[in-house]
Amino acid sequence: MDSANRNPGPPAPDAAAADSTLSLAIVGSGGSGVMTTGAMLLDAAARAGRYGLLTRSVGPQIRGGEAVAMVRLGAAPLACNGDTCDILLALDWQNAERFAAELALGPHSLVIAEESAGDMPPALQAPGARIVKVPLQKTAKAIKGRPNMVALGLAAAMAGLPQAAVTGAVARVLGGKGAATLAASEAAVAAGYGEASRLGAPAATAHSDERPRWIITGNEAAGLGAVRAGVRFAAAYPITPATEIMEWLADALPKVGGALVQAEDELASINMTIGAAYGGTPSMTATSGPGLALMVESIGLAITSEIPLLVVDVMRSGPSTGIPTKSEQSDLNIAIHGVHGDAPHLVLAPLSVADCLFTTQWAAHLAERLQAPAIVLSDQYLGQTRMVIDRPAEGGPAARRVLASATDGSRYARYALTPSGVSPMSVPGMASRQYTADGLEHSQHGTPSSKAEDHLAQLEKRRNKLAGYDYGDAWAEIDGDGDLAVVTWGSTAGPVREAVARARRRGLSVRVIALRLLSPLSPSRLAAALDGARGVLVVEQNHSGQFHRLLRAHAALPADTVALHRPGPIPFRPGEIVSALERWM
Amino acid sequence: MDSANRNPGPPAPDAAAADSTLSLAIVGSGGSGVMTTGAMLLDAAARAGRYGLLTRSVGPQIRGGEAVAMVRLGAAPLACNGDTCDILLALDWQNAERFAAELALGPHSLVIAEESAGDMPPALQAPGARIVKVPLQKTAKAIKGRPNMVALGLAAAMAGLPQAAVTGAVARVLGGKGAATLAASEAAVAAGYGEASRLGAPAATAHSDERPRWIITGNEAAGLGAVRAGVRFAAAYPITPATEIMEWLADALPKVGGALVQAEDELASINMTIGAAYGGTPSMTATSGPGLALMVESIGLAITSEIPLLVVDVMRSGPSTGIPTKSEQSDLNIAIHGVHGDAPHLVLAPLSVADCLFTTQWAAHLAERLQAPAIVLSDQYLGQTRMVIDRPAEGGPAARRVLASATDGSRYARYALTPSGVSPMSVPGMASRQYTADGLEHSQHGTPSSKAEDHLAQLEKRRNKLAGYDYGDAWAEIDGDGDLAVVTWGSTAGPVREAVARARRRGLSVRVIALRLLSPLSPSRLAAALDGARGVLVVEQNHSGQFHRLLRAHAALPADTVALHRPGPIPFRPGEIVSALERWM
Amino acid sequence: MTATLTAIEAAPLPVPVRAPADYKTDVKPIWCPGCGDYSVLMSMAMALAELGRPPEEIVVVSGIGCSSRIPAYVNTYGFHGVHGRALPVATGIKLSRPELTVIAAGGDGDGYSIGGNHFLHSCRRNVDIAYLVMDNRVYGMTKGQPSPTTEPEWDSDLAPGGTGLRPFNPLAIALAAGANFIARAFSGDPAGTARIVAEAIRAPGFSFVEILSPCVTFRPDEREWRKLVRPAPVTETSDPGRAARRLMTDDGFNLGILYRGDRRAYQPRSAPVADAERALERAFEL
Amino acid sequence: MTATLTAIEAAPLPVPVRAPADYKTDVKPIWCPGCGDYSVLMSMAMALAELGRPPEEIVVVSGIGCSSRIPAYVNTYGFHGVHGRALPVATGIKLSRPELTVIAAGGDGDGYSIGGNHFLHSCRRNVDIAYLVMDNRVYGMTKGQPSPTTEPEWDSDLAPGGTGLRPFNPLAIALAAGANFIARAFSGDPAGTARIVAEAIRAPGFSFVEILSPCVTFRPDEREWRKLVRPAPVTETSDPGRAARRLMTDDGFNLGILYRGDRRAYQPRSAPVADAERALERAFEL
Ligand SMILES: Cc1ncc(C[n+]2csc(CCOP(=O)(O)OP(=O)(O)O)c2C)c(N)n1
Ligand SMILES: Cc1ncc(C[n+]2csc(CCOP(=O)(O)OP(=O)(O)O)c2C)c(N)n1
Ligand code: SF4
Ligand code: SF4
Ligand SMILES: [Mg+2]
Ligand SMILES: [Mg+2]
Repeated sequence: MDSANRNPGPPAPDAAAADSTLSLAIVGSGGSGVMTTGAMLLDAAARAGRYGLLTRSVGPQIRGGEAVAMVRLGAAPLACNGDTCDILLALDWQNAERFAAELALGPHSLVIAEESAGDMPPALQAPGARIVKVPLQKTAKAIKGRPNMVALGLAAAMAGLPQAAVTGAVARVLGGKGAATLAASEAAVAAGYGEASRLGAPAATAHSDERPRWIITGNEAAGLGAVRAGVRFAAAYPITPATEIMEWLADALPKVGGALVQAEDELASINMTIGAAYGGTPSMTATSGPGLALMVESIGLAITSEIPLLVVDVMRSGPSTGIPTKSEQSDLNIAIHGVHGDAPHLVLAPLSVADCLFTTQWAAHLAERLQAPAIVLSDQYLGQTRMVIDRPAEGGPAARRVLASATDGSRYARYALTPSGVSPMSVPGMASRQYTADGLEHSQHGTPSSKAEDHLAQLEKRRNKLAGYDYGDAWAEIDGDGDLAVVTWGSTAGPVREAVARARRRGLSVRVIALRLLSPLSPSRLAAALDGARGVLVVEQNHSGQFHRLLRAHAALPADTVALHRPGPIPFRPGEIVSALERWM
Repeated sequence: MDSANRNPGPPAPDAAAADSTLSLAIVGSGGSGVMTTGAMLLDAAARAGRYGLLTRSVGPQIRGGEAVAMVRLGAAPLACNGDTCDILLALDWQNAERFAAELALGPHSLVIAEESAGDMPPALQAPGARIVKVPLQKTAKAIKGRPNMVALGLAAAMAGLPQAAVTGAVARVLGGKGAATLAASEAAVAAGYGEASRLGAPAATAHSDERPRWIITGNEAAGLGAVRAGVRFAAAYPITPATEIMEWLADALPKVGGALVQAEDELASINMTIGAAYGGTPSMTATSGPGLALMVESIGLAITSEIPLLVVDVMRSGPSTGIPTKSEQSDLNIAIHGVHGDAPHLVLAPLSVADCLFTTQWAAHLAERLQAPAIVLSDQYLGQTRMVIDRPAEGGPAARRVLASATDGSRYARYALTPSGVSPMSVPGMASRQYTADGLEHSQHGTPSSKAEDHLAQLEKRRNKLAGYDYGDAWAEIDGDGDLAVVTWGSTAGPVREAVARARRRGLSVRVIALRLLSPLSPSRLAAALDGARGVLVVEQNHSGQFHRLLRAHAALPADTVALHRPGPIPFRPGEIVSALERWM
Repeated sequence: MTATLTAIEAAPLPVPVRAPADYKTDVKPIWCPGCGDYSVLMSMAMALAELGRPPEEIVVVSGIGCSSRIPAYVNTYGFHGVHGRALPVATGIKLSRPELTVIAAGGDGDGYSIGGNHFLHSCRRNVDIAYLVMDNRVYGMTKGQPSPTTEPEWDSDLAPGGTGLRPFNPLAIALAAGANFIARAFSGDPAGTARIVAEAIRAPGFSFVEILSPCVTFRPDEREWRKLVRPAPVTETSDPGRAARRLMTDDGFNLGILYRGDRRAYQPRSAPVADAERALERAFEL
Repeated sequence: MTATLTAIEAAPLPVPVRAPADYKTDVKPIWCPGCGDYSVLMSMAMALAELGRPPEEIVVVSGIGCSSRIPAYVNTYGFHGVHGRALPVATGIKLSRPELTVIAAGGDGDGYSIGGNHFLHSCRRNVDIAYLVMDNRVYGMTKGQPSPTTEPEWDSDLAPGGTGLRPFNPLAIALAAGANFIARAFSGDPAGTARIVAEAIRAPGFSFVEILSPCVTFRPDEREWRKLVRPAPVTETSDPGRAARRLMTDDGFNLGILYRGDRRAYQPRSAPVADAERALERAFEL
């Protein structure tokens, strides 16, 4: 197996630890500083040797509307949000009912609310949840601090974080704002710890775990993966929730000798990417559903003219403009089948925030290796969730192209029929290797051809180079060998892993098959992975069960196969998947 | 069953007659008049009470290159080209070897070549074929006529057509050119008959069959179907092989009070179509693969905002620019799955040249009835083949929208959740029924919503209105009830029908299930149609077996299922399908 | 053209006098407090009230962006399409329903970047549509990336240190492409904007109004625009050569109607023929 | 930017003198006998021979159309993309490989209709590319539909009786959009065209050459062009205001270099930093 195609094997979450997590949400209206508070809390947790994640949700307003920061903390790496909210901290209640479904308060929840904020909106109330009121405003005013910093202290204390970790986090974020600001903030945090002690906060525990950690979003990780692979050109057209990838690259690429250019639209961004890739530079673009739809014609051009190319699609709820700020796994169909004609190409999906790095890097590698476009299906959840992860291993797959060798006097056959289907490629500058890249069907030399035998030969070549390649064990992450299998892909792998850990503790023998490589699908590898499974649960976040249909089309599934799929905007929770597994308990 | 959804039931070809057809090809270089000759021959045959079809093939040159007109004639309606060429008539041999694969000469073929044209190109030669030379040029020169008109007479005579039928055809085409031209042509035709008698032409037979006939191409039939349904607006961007639909409509629409506008690109043409449809006018566009790829984003908009819409995709060999002048059924994937998000819509395919009329008309009806875009997958073969057909029945399904009733004072809910999923629609001009059509997810009133319950409700509505509708028996043409089933779609139904007729004569018990409605697929109807079939042959003209995968994804196929699929550019021949059926003989 | 709709084209009623409020819905805009688009909305309502057509005979079409949210806030028929395609949708509506008043509206990103081709060809085609662009020289909705009209040195995450590109001159391009009415307005002057918008709707053919409309969130510097704008020092012209010269050297802050041409609006010929369907079908007979 | 390619950027060799034939392949064009594009091909080869760069350091990029077939006939690197997208492909090549000579070429349908937005934005972006449009005022490849430059009364199957639309003025639009070099040539004058093409390639930034190139098959009337063209009666200008006025009133048959600006070509800043990857990764540490 080519080492590039070795599974990086991110740690499955510690099953025991998954139960000892804390889900904490902070809600408030525009300007109340909810997001900063959440980010600092996560930072503090990482400093205290914890793992955690931060997701955010806002109202429809462009700026200044209500917001909620949801933080989940634990002793082991986390894969997803929890089933319910343990602690809800409300700076105010303005429009907070909008978040009812996302917050999912339960009977065990503790609600801590600013005393002057009035009553909790009925839509949020959960039977059994305990509500306490705290004077965040008054406390803050007394010490000339900000209420959200008091809330930060309160939250950190409730999470059992040592105050020093919070001080470190605050210093990192506010360090540039001067000593006075810093001091006021620290005083507010301390006041928050004071409030918490009155509520009976647990004792602080700093974990001894000293493994180096990163805090990163999936969008940043995708950008980094591309740069690690060697991507040096990007063309961008802004779109939520993919913009951050391009913004990260706009800063990063010039530093590594590359460049990013903003295009007039997605038709231009994909074709600029194709141009740069044709020129020999590993290249990419990033977009979301509507942009991908505009790119499919030109992706077909890259397929036919065999130009390597990376497209990251950060999926959001569709169809059409849909819900731009919310996650969904509903672009699988278009990613695999959205190109006209018989158009084989690569489709991959990262299995976690951390895996956005490896999968994007591997996709860039495969694209160059196989001279084909690779679409990476990330999503809003992976892309915008901020996650504490173990520092990733260095290195990884590189984008390296099979180049045409120096001229031997014979006419250069750009689309030569080789055993692997990959034909050595020339790039401008190479003497005597000129050719015309073409989206018309062509002979081996690249000249247009409408002959049946050329069409068939080139179709077979383009299929076989992908289908015949050895993708190693990176095509999927397979965990366990139970007689039930949960088959999933992309970001849903997170809640699946946690659900399976719980189900195993309830005695179920379950394996997880989480596909990273979605096209080409290998029926034989799938069959091997499914071997001996008497029941299969297929899980994905879309309405029509796109992945389930794809599996049916390519693999034999046991009669006892259940498809669990539902659309966004709410992320999958492990509990939903555990419920679906109960039929086998 | 709504009468609109009743199968129009075009006659299956007479099995006996299919064996008594004559395939005749005329080849010549640019300017030799090959195409006119073919068209007149077909016209003459229709006048003589025959059926027939004309397909054409040309070299890569834009104008003036080599060309071949392939005419097949028979006593019953024809469904496709024959397996081999019975008579090849060569005006000259320039580059004629290019057509070797398409012509498929066999041991029984008769080649009639202009004597001054030199030797037949080796690539064309078929062992056993008889070659005779005729002095077309000399004969024509002697009477100041054109060699192709001599060839016309020769061909018509060899086909056993009465000379009067040829005279009628010539008069129709050349009528406007003056008496002298006409007389010269008739003399040349007569000379051709003279040549033929020396070659032993059969006796002329005018069939007594007086059923009124049309000569029409699939592209014309599609245009007419749209107009019959009530389509009154079209936006067009030229593309081979769909341009003729729009050219036909450019003439027709103003006459029926409508209009066609040429757009700057396909992004504009689809959005103009959407705009006109939103305004209350049944509207359409036509395109081919590359154009469809550019339209998918906006088709998603029509799906989400529930705007009825007709898109005719006349498929050509893909991917990318591919082979623009050649047929293939490889846009099924993009037509069904090419829209991002969960995006249910209608996909249909005409089953013959004649059926381009009904299927397009029905598609326009369904689009309006169900407030969703309908994509019709015609192809170059159907679109550009000129066919003699029985005059179609009058009437047929009409495009009629469920309109919002007059105001009752309540707030208008454009996307109301009705039992059928279809919500009465208002159009500009209706007082107090204003709303904003939106591609954002929305509440029942059309205001943007990111709520999980609104998203789910609208996704279900949009799926259910299509999945729950009663498509009557028009969803497929089912013929016979043998214990083997050939399942096919679109233009491949032609060769399948003929192949099955032959196989039946060889004792095989075969049914044909030719799908007209490809999305939504009804698993229960499919299951009923397949009930009792012990073996299934799935036939389609593409490389990756797109329809076969689709069937697998939605239906249970018997273990003994064989997928027969191959790409263009050569049309399927019945013999290929008979061979595939032989495993069951 | 809309056979199904004849029922609703009833006898004309006496025109009631309408107020701006009659043209607004009660949907709460998602815009930031202080966004220039609030004033544009007000100006639109004022202009529509001045013209006095029933709201149901008006359609407002947009693409995607903060500004493109406007149809939901106007009590006419509305169409909120996909990014960049407002103009072809508006064109389809107007060509098939010529009796309606059709207005397209949106942002500088929507209209000049992704929608640039339709802008060009709508100017050329000259269908009777008014096109209002709320230009804030930024992509507001996606949180602050440069648009074609952004100044070259404006710093942002997507173009650190600025794009270095010369801003797009929408008025000069509209003129070169054939727009029949070209004006510039400023959201900070709602009455003036309303006057220009009303005039744009009245003018036959394709009328283009560039409305400077600050994005207070991502371009707080645009609050200064109120000091920079001025009525154009020259009078309206209908001479394309003169207008071209002016617009090529214009600094972007001259307000008013800057060009008014005399091209006839485009409407495709429709020439209904009695029994046309039969005649069309007869052509297929032998 | 192309780490993999350093090997081929070897030491410079003495430049051999090259002839036009060195820039042509022996692929037989699919064009109709008499098509104007044959002469354009010849002019391109002449211009490239005059400039004398090795063919492998040149890329010719096109879209789809008769004219867009040209890359296959030129012995440089070639890219025959999809309809309308030649310019972004050329932009991607040039920005990532600034040392190459990049030429985009195609037809009026490809460049002004479906490709109109890229035309606009390429003029504005001003990347160092020469763009040659073989304008025959028709869609040749798809057999005779009107293009944006087609005369309003030209009759065709898709627009019976003519479109009724004012033709697109590509030069005026290029100027308004910011092209740095604007010229018109005529395929019937291959030497003059070669001179202009060479000059366009030499000129920094985005150089636009409109080449009148008759379609003898679908526009046989265009054979008359040879009587209508003339050298522009005025001299080259670098004043955009003056150029705008001229181009707005130009009849479409003035040949020569009509505008030459002084904008610097756009090339994105690339500022390699030592050990940059490590520094980027460090930002994710606590
Ligand atoms: C095809 C597509 N590409 C990108 C986007 C993302 N997007 C939404 S709005 C917008 C730009 C909005 O800018 P502008 O039109 O100036 O409006 P503003 O928000 O400034 O009013 C973009 C790029 C999209 N929705 N669809
Ligand atoms: C997306 C797409 N739409 C339409 C076409 C069909 N098409 C091919 S060439 C062409 C127009 C060519 O006109 P022009 O660019 O003027 O080139 P010419 O043939 O006149 O040289 C069109 C519309 C296509 N190939 N792709
Ligand atoms: S982001 Fe800017 S344009 Fe958008 S609503 Fe806020 S102020 Fe207005
Ligand atoms: S159709 Fe016209 S443009 Fe095309 S090759 Fe022939 S003459 Fe040239
Ligand atoms: Mg803007
Ligand atoms: Mg042209």
